[in-house]
Amino acid sequence: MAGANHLVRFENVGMRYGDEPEVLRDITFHLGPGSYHFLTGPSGAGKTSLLRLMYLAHQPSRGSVSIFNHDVASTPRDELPDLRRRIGVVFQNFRLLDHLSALDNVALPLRIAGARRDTIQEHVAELLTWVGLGEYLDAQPRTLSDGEKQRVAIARAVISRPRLLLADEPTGSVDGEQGSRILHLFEELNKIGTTVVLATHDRTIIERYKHPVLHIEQGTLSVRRNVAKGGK
Amino acid sequence: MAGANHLVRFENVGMRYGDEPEVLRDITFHLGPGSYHFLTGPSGAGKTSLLRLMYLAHQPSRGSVSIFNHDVASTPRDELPDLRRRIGVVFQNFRLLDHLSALDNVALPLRIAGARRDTIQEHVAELLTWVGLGEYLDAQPRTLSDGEKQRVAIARAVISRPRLLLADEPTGSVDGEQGSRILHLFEELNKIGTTVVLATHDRTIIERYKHPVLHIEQGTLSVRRNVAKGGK
Amino acid sequence: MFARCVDLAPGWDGASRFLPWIIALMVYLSGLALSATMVLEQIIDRWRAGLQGSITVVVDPFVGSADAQTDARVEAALSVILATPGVLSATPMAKADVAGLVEPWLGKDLLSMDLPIPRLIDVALNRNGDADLAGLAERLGTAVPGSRIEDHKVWLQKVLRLARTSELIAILIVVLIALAAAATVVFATRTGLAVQRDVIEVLHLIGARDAYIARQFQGKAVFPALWGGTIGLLLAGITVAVLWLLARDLEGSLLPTVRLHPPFLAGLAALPLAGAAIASITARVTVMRFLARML
Amino acid sequence: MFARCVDLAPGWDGASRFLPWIIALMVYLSGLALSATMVLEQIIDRWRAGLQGSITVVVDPFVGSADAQTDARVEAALSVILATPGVLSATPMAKADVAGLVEPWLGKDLLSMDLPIPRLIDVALNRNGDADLAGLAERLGTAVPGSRIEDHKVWLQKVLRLARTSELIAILIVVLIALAAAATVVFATRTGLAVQRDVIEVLHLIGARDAYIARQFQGKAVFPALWGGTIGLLLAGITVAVLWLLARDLEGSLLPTVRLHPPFLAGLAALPLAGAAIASITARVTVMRFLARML
Ligand SMILES: Nc1ncnc2c1ncn2[C@@H]1O[C@H](COP(=O)(O)OP(=O)(O)OP(=O)(O)O)[C@@H](O)[C@H]1O
Ligand SMILES: Nc1ncnc2c1ncn2[C@@H]1O[C@H](COP(=O)(O)OP(=O)(O)OP(=O)(O)O)[C@@H](O)[C@H]1O
Ligand SMILES: [Mg+2]
Ligand SMILES: [Mg+2]
Repeated sequence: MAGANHLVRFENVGMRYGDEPEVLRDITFHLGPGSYHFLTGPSGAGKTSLLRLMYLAHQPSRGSVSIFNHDVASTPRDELPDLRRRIGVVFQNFRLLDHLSALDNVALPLRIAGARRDTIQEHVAELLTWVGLGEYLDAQPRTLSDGEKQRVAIARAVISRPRLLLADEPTGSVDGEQGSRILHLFEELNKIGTTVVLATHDRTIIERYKHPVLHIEQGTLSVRRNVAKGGK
Repeated sequence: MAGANHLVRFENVGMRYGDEPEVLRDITFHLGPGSYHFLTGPSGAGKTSLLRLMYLAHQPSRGSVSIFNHDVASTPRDELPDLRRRIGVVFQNFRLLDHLSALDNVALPLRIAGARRDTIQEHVAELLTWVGLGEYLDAQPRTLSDGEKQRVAIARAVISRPRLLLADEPTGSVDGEQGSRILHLFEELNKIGTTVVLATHDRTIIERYKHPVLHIEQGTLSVRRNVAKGGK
Repeated sequence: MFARCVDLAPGWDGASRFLPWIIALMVYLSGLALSATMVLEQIIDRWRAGLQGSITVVVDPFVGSADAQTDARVEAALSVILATPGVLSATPMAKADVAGLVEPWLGKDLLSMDLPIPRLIDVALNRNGDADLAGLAERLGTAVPGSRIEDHKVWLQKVLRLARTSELIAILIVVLIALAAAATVVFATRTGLAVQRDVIEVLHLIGARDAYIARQFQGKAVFPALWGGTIGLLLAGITVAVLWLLARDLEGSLLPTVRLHPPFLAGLAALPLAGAAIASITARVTVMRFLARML
Repeated sequence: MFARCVDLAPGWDGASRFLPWIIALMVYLSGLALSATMVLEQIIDRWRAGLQGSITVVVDPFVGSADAQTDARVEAALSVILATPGVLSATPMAKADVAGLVEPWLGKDLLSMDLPIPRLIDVALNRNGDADLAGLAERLGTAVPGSRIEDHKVWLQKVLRLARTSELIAILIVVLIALAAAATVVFATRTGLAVQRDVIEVLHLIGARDAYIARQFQGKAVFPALWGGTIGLLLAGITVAVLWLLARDLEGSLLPTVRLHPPFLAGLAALPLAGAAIASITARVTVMRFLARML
C-alpha cells in the first residue's frame, strides 16, 4: 500500500501447507532495492517457507505479497515467468537436474530466457571455474560431492544476474574457504545492485557481515539491525 | 596386520568411482574402540568417500579395510549385514525413506534386527522427542524442513546403540542450539563406548571439542592432534 | 563439450524406458487384429459371391402320382419359397428344360417314356446372400415332403454367417485393443512423467513458461512412441506374413488371394502415428495439469 | 499411531501404480485368445464328427452302356479311392441295394425294366476326418468321368480345414500374447523397482539381508499383479460372454453348445496366478541382482 519501489513487500502474510496450521503468521516487511538481509531462526521455523513465498513457489493463505511492485495475487499467470526470471534461487537441497551436466544445469536460466548459445557457453564455463568446478563442467550431479553440488546450484542462481537473489543455507555443505568466496561473490553482486536474502544457521557469517537480520520464530518475523556483537 | 582390537583399520587403501582416477590414495590409519575423531578436508576432498568405505558401501580399489577386526574383502557376503548393524550412519543427504513416517524411519534398524515391537515403539518415540520432533512422529519426510530431516536421520543412526557411529556433516542443517544438543548426544554415546567419526566443515565444532582430526586433502589422509588453537 | 543440443526434459530412460515397448506391443496386437478383420472381410466377400444369384429347389414326384398332383406340390413349394425373406422371385422350370437337364443321366429313351421326373424351381435371392435358407429348408420339409434345396448352398450360408460373426468379434477386439492401447500409452506416459515432477517444477521456478515446458516433454514422448510403434508394426507384419503362408500351405481353395487394400494399409500405418499422437497429447495434458496446480 | 504393520518396501503407487493395469490388460487379452481357441476346438470337434464314418461315391452309368462297362468304371473309381490317404476301405454296393435306395424315386415298375442305375461306393474314412476329399474328387473327375462324391462333405471338410488353421493361428496368438504379457510384467515390475533403488540401498546399508529385502518387494509385487490379473480375467469373461450371446443370436446351428471344460477353466484361472508369479520372480531377481552389485 505504502511507498512504491520496494523489491519485496509482504503485508500481513500467512502461509500454510495443505490443511495444516499456519507455518507463518502476520508477516509484514519490505525489502528495498539493493538491500542485503540475513534470514535466521531455529530449524523448522519457516525460513524456507518464507523464501518459497518470495520465489513464487507458493501462494500465501492470506495477506498480500508483492515482488518487483507486482502484487502476486493479481498478476496474470503468464506474467509470472518474467518475474521469476529476475529472481535467482539457491535451493536448500540444491535441486539440480540429474540428467543434465553441471554446465547445462548452470546454463538453464540463460537458455530459458533465450540467450545466445555462444554467450551462454563462455559465461557458464567461466563462472563454474570461478567456484572451483572447472574440472567438473561435464560431470553429472550424482557424481559430485555435496559441496560441489551446492556450488553448481549457486552458479545457476547467479548466472543470469538476478535483481533478487534468494539463498537458502548456501554455504551449509562447503568448506570455510569456498564459503568465503561465495559470500564474497554475494557481496559483490549486492554492490552492483542485487537484492540479497540469505538464510543461514551459521552465526559466524552473520557476525562477520553486518547486514540486517530477518528473524523468524514461532511463525512470526522480526527485523533486527545487526550490530556488531563481538564478531571477528 | 599389527595389534588386534582395532575397530577400524585401513592399510594402504585406494578408492575410485568406476574408471575415474583414484579419489583416495594410500590411506592408512586405525581407530581404537571408544575413540572420537573429526574428519575434515575441503569440499570434494573425499570425506564422504572415506566414510562409504567404513560403512561398507564401497569396495576399496586396493589395500585392505577391516571393521571390527573383520577384513572386509575376505568376510563372506552373508556376514556383512551383521557388521553393518553395528554401524550407525548419518548420511550427508539424510537418505530417509520417503514412504515411511519419521517414526518408522527411525525404527528401521531395530525392525531389521528383529527387535520386539513394544520396545521399538517406546524407544523411538522417546528419542524423537529428545531431538525436538515429538510433534512430528507421524510426519512424512517430504513435509519436514531440512533441519528436521537431519534430526530424524541422526535418530535413525543412533537408535540401535551402534558400536561405530559415522556422521557426515550431521549439524549442517540445524540451528546452533539443536547442533549443540546433537554434539552433546554424540559425546555421551562416546563416553559409553561408541566410536565416533564426524565429518564436518564447521571449525567452531572442531575447536570446541578437542578430538583428534583426520584431515583429507589431495586424496591423502593425515591425522592431527587437535590442540586448542584459540577455541572459545 | 558444448556442441550437442540440450533438451531440458530427461530422456525416456530408466523408469520410462519401457514406454516404447508398451507401445510396440499395443501396435503389434492392434495390427494383428486389424489384419484378421481384413482377411475375414475378404473371405466373406468371396463366399458371399457364391451365394448371390440363385438356388434350386427340387420337388421329387411321388411314384405313380399324376402330373397334376406334382403340379400342386410345386405350387405349395412356391408359396413357401416366396414367403421367405431375401427371396426375390421363384420360377418353376418348364418340364422340357428339366428333361434336358436330366437327359445325360437317364437317356433320351427313358425320358420319352413319360417318366415322373423331378420338378425344379429356380429361386432368385437378393444380393446380400442373407436369405434364410436353413429356415426355408425346414419349412419346405414340413409343407412339401419330398422337396429339398440343393444342399451345399445351405452349408455355405451357415459358414458365411459364422464368418460374419467372427468378423464382428474381430472388429470388437480391434476396438477393445485400440482402447486398451490408448489407455496404456496414457498410463505409460504419465508414469514416465511422474518421476520427472521435480524437473518440471525446477524449470517452472526458474521462469520457463508452461507451453515451453510442455513442449520439451511432448517432444520426448513422441519419438519413443513412434519407434516403438514402428517396431510393433513390423513385428505384426512379420507375424501376419508367417501365419498367412502357413494358412495358404494348409488350405488353398477356401482362402481368397488377399489383396492389401490401400485403406487398410493406411490404417496400419496410422497405428504408430496414433500411438505417438496419444503419447504427445498425454504428455502435454499431464505437464500442463501439473503446472496448473502451481502458482 | 504405531498400530499398523509396517512394510519396508513402498507401495506400488505413483510411477508403479499402473503395474496392475498392465497385468489386467495382458490377462484380458490372453483370456480372450484362450477362449477363442477353446471355442474353435469344440467347433472343430463337432464338425469332425460329421466327417467321420463314411462318404458315398456315385458312379453314373453312361446312357446305353453295358453293365460290364459300368463295372469297369466302378473298379477304376475303387482303385483311385483306395489310393487316397485317410480312406480305410471302399465297398461297392450291390446293385440290389442301390435299387432299393433309388426305388422311392423311380418306382418299382421302372426298376424292373433293367434300367442303367447309378452305382454307389461306400467309402469308410479314418477317424481324424483328414482324408483328402478335395483331391479325391479331382482325381475321380479325371480318372472316371461321370463319378462324383456326395457334395456337402467335401465342403464340410474345406471348412473344417479352415477352422483348424484358425485354431492354429489362435494358439500361436495365445503364445505370442503370453510371451508379450510375461515381458510386460517383467518390464513393469522392473520399472516400478527402478524408482526404489534408493530404498533398497538404504535398507542394505542399515544391515538388512538380501533375502529379507527381496521378500519385502516380492510381497509388494504379488498383490497388485493378483488383483490386476483378476480384473483382467473378469473383463475377459464378460467380453466372451457378450460375444457368445451375440454369436448365438446370429447363428444357432453351426456353433455347438460350448462346454466349459475343467482344464480350460483351470488354464484361465491360472492367468492371474501366472502374472503374480512372474511379477514376484521378477521383483526377486531384480532386487537380488541390484543387491549383488553392491558390497
Ligand atoms: N558417485 C560418484 N561417481 C564419480 N565420482 C564421484 C562420485 N561421488 C563422488 N565423486 C567424486 O569424488 C570426489 C570426492 O567426493 P566426496 O563426496 O567424497 O567429497 P567430500 O569430501 O565428501 O566433499 P563435501 O565436503 O563436498 O561433501 C569428488 O571430486 C566427487 O566429484
Ligand atoms: N511440504 C510441506 N508440507 C507440510 N509441512 C511442511 C512442508 N514443508 C515444511 N513443512 C513444515 O513447515 C515448517 C517450516 O518448514 P521450513 O522448511 O520452512 O523450515 P526452515 O526454517 O527452513 O527449517 P530448516 O532450518 O530446518 O531448513 C516445519 O515445521 C515443517 O515441518
Ligand atoms: Mg529450510
Ligand atoms: Mg561429503
